[in-house]
Amino acid sequence: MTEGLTDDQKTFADSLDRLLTDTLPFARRQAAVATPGGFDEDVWRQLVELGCMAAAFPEEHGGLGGGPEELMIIGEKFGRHLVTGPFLASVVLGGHAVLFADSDAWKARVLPGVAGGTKKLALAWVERQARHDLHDVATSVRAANGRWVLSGRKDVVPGGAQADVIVVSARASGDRRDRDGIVLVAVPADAPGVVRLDERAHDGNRVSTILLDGVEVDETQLLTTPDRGLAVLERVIDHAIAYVCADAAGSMWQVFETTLEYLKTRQQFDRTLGSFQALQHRLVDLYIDCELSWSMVLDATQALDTPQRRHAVSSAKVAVGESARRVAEEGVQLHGGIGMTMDVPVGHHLKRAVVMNASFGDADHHLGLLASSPVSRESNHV
Amino acid sequence: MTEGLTDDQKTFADSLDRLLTDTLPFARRQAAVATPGGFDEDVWRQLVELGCMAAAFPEEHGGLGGGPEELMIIGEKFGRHLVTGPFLASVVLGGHAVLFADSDAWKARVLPGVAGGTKKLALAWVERQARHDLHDVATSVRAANGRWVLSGRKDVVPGGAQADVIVVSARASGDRRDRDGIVLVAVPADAPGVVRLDERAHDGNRVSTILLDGVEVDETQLLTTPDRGLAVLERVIDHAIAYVCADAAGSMWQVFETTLEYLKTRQQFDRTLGSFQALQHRLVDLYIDCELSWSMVLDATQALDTPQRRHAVSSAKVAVGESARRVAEEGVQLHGGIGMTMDVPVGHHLKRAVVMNASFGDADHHLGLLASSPVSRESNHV
Amino acid sequence: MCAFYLPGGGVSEDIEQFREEVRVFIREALPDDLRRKVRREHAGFTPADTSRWMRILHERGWSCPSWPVEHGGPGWSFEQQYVFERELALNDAPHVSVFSAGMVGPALIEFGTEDQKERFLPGLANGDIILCQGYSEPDAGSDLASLKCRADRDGDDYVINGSKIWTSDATWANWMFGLFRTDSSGRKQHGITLLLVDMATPGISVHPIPTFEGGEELNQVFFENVRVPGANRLGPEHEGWSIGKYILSLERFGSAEVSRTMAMLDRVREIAAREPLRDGYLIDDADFSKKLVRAGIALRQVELTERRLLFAADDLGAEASLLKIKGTEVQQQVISLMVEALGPYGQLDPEDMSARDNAPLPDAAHHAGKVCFNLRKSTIWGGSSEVLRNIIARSVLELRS
Amino acid sequence: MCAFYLPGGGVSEDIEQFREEVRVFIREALPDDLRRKVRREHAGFTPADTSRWMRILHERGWSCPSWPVEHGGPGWSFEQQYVFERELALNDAPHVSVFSAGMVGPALIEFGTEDQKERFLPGLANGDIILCQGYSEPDAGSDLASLKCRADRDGDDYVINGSKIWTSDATWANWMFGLFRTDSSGRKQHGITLLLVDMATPGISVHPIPTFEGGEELNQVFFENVRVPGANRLGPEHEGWSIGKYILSLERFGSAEVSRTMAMLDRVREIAAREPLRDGYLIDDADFSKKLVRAGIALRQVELTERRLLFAADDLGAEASLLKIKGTEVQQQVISLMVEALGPYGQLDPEDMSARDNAPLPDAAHHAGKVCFNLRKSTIWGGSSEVLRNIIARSVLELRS
Repeated sequence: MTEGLTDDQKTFADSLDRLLTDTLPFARRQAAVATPGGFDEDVWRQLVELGCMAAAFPEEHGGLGGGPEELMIIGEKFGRHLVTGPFLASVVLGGHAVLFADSDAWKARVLPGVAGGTKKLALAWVERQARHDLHDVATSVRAANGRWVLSGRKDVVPGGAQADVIVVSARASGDRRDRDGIVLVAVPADAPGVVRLDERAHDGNRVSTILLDGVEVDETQLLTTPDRGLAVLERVIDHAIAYVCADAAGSMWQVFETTLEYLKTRQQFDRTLGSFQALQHRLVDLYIDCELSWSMVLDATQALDTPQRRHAVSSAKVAVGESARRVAEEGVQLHGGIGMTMDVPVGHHLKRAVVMNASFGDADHHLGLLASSPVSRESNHV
Repeated sequence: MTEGLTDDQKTFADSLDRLLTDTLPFARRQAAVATPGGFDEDVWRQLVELGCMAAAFPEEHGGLGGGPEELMIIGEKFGRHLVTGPFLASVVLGGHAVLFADSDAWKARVLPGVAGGTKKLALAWVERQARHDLHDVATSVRAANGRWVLSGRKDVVPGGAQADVIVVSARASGDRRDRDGIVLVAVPADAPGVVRLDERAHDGNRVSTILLDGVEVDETQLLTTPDRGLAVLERVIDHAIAYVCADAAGSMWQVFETTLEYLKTRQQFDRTLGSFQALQHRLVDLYIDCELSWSMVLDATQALDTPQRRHAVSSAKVAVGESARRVAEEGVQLHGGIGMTMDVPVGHHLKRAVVMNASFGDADHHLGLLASSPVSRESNHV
Repeated sequence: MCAFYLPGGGVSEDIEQFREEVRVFIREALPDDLRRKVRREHAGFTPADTSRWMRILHERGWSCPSWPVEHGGPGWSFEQQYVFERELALNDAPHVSVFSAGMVGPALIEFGTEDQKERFLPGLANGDIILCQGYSEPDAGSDLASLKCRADRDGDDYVINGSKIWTSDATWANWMFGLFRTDSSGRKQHGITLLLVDMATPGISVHPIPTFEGGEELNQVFFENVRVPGANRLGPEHEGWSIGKYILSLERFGSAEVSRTMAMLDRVREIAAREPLRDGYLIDDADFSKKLVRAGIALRQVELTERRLLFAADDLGAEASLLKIKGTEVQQQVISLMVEALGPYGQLDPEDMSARDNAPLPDAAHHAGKVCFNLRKSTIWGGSSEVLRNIIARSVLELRS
Repeated sequence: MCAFYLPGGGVSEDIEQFREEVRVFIREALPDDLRRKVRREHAGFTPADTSRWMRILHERGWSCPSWPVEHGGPGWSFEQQYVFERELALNDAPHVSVFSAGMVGPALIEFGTEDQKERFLPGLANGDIILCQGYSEPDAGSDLASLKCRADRDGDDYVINGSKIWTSDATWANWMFGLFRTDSSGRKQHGITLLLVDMATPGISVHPIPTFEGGEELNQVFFENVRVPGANRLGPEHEGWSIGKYILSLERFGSAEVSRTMAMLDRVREIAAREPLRDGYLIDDADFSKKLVRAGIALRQVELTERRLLFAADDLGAEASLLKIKGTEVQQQVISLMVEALGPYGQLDPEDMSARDNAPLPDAAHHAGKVCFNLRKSTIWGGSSEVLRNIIARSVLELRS
C-alpha cells in the first residue's frame, strides 16, 4: 500500500542534488540572479542534460515518462538550492498547459523542444482585476474575418522574458467572471502586437507584463474549446501549486538545517546559542513545521490525478505557504544580524516564500475555495 | 492630561481587595459555588456594606455617584478573586438598563434597592436564533385591550434565578432583525406567565432560561419607546463588556502572578521550573498580555460615555477575551498536573475566561462589528 | 531527515472490503448507550464501558488489534489496524483499551515470562483486567525518572511504600503497572523496577483528585507495606525504566488521537449546521467555515505525518513525539471550536442542561465545555509538550543544553 | 504590577491647537520629494534626507523636541512631544533624527562637559552632525557587553583598533558614538568607554554590508590606530557601559514605532481600497477587513500601553522592553499585510516597477516588499526580542536562570 520512490527516482534526486551542490554554490547563484536573464545558463544546460526538463513529460512528447513525483523531486531540490530560471514557467506551467490541452499539433510542435531544452514556454493568466481568481478573464479572443484577434493585458507572467511561445487564457464568450467561455491560446512571443515588459520578482526570477494589442491568431492556435479552457487551466495551476509547495518544503528544510547548524556553532554569552532552551524549542517547532509540510507536499503530489486534487492542493497551498513563511522568518530571526545580510542564504529563502505565497492564490483565496467546496462540509462519519 | 484614580477610588479598591482576601479564600469560594444560589450570601452582605452595589449609581438613586471606573475597580477585584454572584446581572446589566432607560418611576422604584442590596435585577436579551446579535429580537410585546402582552423565550439570563425584576428586550414592531421597534420591559419575576428554568454556567454563576407565556404588562412597565430600546440595550451591554473585560484582566493578572510564583518554587530536574528559559519566555508573554489587556480595559472604561464607545468596547472585547483565554490556558499548562485539579484556582480562571468569551459576543462578532463600522476604514492621516 | 517516502494513501479493494466489514460489525454490535456517550465527547465514559466493549470485541476476536495471532490477536496488517481504529472513531465506538490492548499486552508479549503471559493476556484481551498506570509521583512532575516510591526486596516479594499521583481510573482498576524504586544508589534512571500490582492487595488506598471541570478520573494512590510477588515483576530488577519507556512509546504511537479528533470535527460541523446565525446557519459564515477548514488542514497534516511515520515504522524514534505535540494541539483547537460554535450557550455547564427536555442544543454539544476543559490535560500528561520538545531537541536535533 | 493608571487620552483644547499648528507647519514646510519617500515606506530614504528635514525643523526651533529650552529645545511638555511625533508620521514627514535629537543629544546634556555641549549640540540640532552608533561587534551578537574593539590610552588620546559591525549609515555619518574596550581585566561590563569619534579620522574604513533585500544602510567599520582626543570621551573612563545602556534606553522609548505603523496601516487601507477583488475591492472582503481590524487592535494595544507607561514615566524600567517587543511585532504584521494586499503583485521587486509608467500599483505599494524584508531587522537590532524577553524575565519577573 505504501510506496516510496523508485530506485530510478532516488538516483535522479541524488544526482540533481549533487549537480546543484557542485555547480551552484550560493555565490554563483547570486551572480546568476544578477545577470539579465536571472539564471545560470551553464547550470541550466546541465539540468537539461540530467533530464530535468524531460522528466515529467510522456515519452511520446520527448519526455522521460515521469510525472508529478518527478516535479516534486525537482521542486524540493530547487527550493533547497534557491535555483532560479524558467523551469516553473516553461516546464510546469507552459509545458503542462500544452500537455493537458487538446491540440496534438501543438504538443508535437513544442513539447519535444521544451523537454530537450531548446524551447521555452510560458503561461499568462494573471489579470489586474482578477486578483487570484483563475476564471476572471477580461482578455478577449474574438473571431474576425476567419481569423481570431486576441486583446488584453496579462501581468506577472513567470518566464515571459524567456518564452518562445506564451499560452494565454482568454475569453471567447460570456461575462468577465463566467466559468465558461475561456480558451487557452498559444501565442509566439514574437507575434505582431505582443509587447513584453520585463520585471523581476523578489526571488530573482523574471516575470513580465504581456500586452496583447490585437494579436491575430488562427484557429489552430486555440488549444482548447471554450468549455474546456478553465478546467485545463485549473489542472495546470494545481500542478504548479504542488510543484511550488515541494519547492517551498525544500526551502524550509534547508532553512531549518542551516539554522540548526548555525546555532550549534555560534557562541554567545559564553555558550552556543543552540544550548538556550527557548531557542531549542523554537528550532523544534521549525522541525515540526518541516515534517508536517512535507506530508502535505506528498499528499498534493499524489492527489494530482485523482478526484481529491483540488482539496489536497488547496490544503497544501495554505499549510505549506504559511509554514514556509514562518520558518523563513524564524530562520532570519534566529540567525540574528547575519541573517539580514545579502550573502547569507536565509533571507533569500524568505523572499522565495513571499513570492510563493503571492503566487497561485494566497491562503485566504484557498481557504475560501475549500470552505465553499462540498468536500469541506462532508462528514467523515459514514 | 493623565489621570490616575482618585484617592477615594484607591481606598475603595484596597478595601475591596482586603475584604475578598479575608472573607473569600479559595476554599470558601468553592463552597459558595456549590450552594444553590452559587454565591456566598455573607460575603455579599459585606460587599453591599462596602458600597459595591451603590458605587456606580448616581446619588439621586441611592448610589455613591461613581461610574464606569468604579465598575472597573470592582470587576478587576472580582476577577482576581473569582467572585460569583449576581453583581454583573443585577448592578451592571439590570441596574444600568433601568438607569439608562427613560422611566423615572422605575428608577425610583428599583435603583435604591439595588444600590442598597435589598433588590436584585436581571436583564434578559439572548434568544436562540439571535446568536450574538442584540437587535435580533423575536420576543414580542403587543398592545391588547389597553394593556400589553409579552411572549417569547430568553436564554442564558445571568442572575435570572435571583432577580426580583427582569428587564426584557422585546419587539413592539417591525421584523425580527429590524433595529427599530425594540423596547425594554420591566417584568416582576413573579408575574403570572413567567417561568424560570435555572442552570449554571461554567464559572459557577447561575443563569436562567426565562419563558414568557403571555405575560400581561401595562404601559408603565415599558421602559423605553420603540425607537430607543436598542440604543439603551447597546449602551448597557457595552458597559457590561467593559466590566467583564476588567474582570478578565484581573483574572489574567492573578493567573500570571500565581503561575509565576508557582514556577519560582516548583522544583523539577533539580532546578526550579522558573529557571528554564523556554518557560521564562512564556511567562514574559503572559506578562505582556496582562499589560496590553489592562490598557484596553482602561480605554474601554474611559470611552463608555464618549463617541468612541462602540469602537473601544469591541476592540477591548476581542483583545482581552482572546488574551484571557490564552493566559488561562497557559497558566494551566505551566502548572502541569496540579493545574488540572479542582482545588487549584487556575482552571477556574480558565472557565471564567471561556464564559467571558461566550458572553456579549465573541471575537468574530465584534471583529465583524468593527470591520463594518466606518471608523475602521478611516485613515488616521488628516 | 527529509525522506522521500510517500504515505500509504492508496485504496485497495481488500482494505475497503475490510473497512466495510468493520463498519457492519460496529453498527450491529455497539450498544446504544455506549454510542451516545462517545457522541457526547466521552462525557461520563468509564473504564467499565471500555471493558464492556472489549468483551464484545473479544468475542469477535478483535479486541487486541496489534497482537500476534498466537497470543489471541487478529493477525492484522498494520494498515488494517489503522483502518480499524479509524472506523471505531468514525462510527462513534469506544476505542480498545489503550493500557491493556495497546501498551501492557504488547510489553508482556515482548518481555513477559510464559507464566505472566498465561496469567495476564486473557484478562487483558477480554476486558476482565482493568489497568491503571503507576508512573507519576507528587514530587517528580515531568521528571518521571526521579520517582521515589519504594519497592524493597523481602524474600521473593517486593514491599511497596510511597505514593503515585495522577493515576487515571485507579478507582476502577483491578491491576496497576507501575514503576518503583528498588535502588537509589546510582543515577536516577537506574534502580527502577516495573511491577504488576493487584489493586486488591492490602495496604493500597486510592484517593480521588477531582479535576477542575468536575471529572473524577484522577487519583492519588498510597502504598503502605504493599506486598507484591516477585513473579509480578516485568523484566529485570532495576531495569524497569527502559521497559517503562517502551510502554510509554507504545502510547505515544496513537497519542496523536487523529481518529477521535476527526470524529469531533464532524460533530463541530453538525453543530455549526444547526446553530442559527443571522438568517442562516453558522456553517455558512465566512469566518467560521474557514476556521473549520483550517482545523481540517491542521488535522490532515497530523494524520498524513502519522501515516508517513508509522508506515515507515522500523526507525521511528523521538520524531514520533511531534505527533503527540501537534495531535493534542489540534484536538484542543477542535474542541474549542465546538464551544465557540455554541455561541452564548457555550457558557453553560452541561450537568443541568442535559437533564432538561427543552435544551436548545444538539446532543453532541452537551458536554463540549466540560470536555474542552478536560482535554487541557492532553498536553500535560503522557509526556508534556515541553518535555517532548526537549526530547526532540536532544534526540532528533542533537542539541545539548 | 497592575497599576490603576489611566492613560492620557483626553483631548484638551490647548493640545488640539498645538496639533493644528504642527500640521499646518508640516504641510507648508515638508518638501515634496521627502513626503514621497516617506509614503513609499521610507524606501531610498537616507540620513541626508533626515539632515535636510532637521535643518527645516531647526529653523522653526522644533528639531529637538525633548531638549530643554536652555539647550535649544522647544520646551514642550511630554504630551506635546508625543503629539508632534504622531503628527510627523501621519503627515508623511520624516521623524527627527533618533541618534542626534533622541539619544546622543540628551545624553550629552546629561553627562557631557560644557566643552562637549558647545561643540556638539548645535550640530546635532541643525542636522550638520550625522551620527552612527558603534556598539555591535562581529563576535558579540546580542551579548553586547562582550565587545573587544580596543581604545588604548596614549597620553591624552585614545587609540582605537578593531572593528564594529551592523553600523547603520556609517557611509553617511560624520561622527560615531561608540563603546570601546579600555580595560579587559574585570567583568565584561567594566572597562568599556564611550567615545565620540570623528569619522574623518585617519585609520577608519567603512565597508558596506548589503542586506538581503538590497539595502545598503549597514556597514562594518574598521579601526586601525585611530586617534581620538580624550576630550571626546563621554562620561568617565571604563564606565561607558551604563551610559551606553542609558542611550539605548532612550532609543527603546520610541522603539515601538507606533506612529510610523499607524501611518503604514493607513496606507494598507488605501491599497486595499484600490485593489480589486471579485466585483468590488479588497477592503470589502470579510477576511481582509477583519485582518485590518485585528492589526488595528494590536497596534492600539501597543499605543495605549506606551501612553500608559510613558506618561507614568518616573519609574519606567525594563517594562518598556515590552513596547519594543510588541511594537516591532505589530509593525511586521502590518507591512506583511501590505504585501498580502497586493495579491499577485506582492511578488514583484520594486526596483523595476517604480521605473515603469504603467505600474498597476498605488504609489505607497511600490516598496512594500523591500520594506517588509528590511523590517525583519526590527526584532533583531536595538535589543533582539529574545534578549528583551530575558531582560523582562530577570528584571520584572525576577526569574533567575
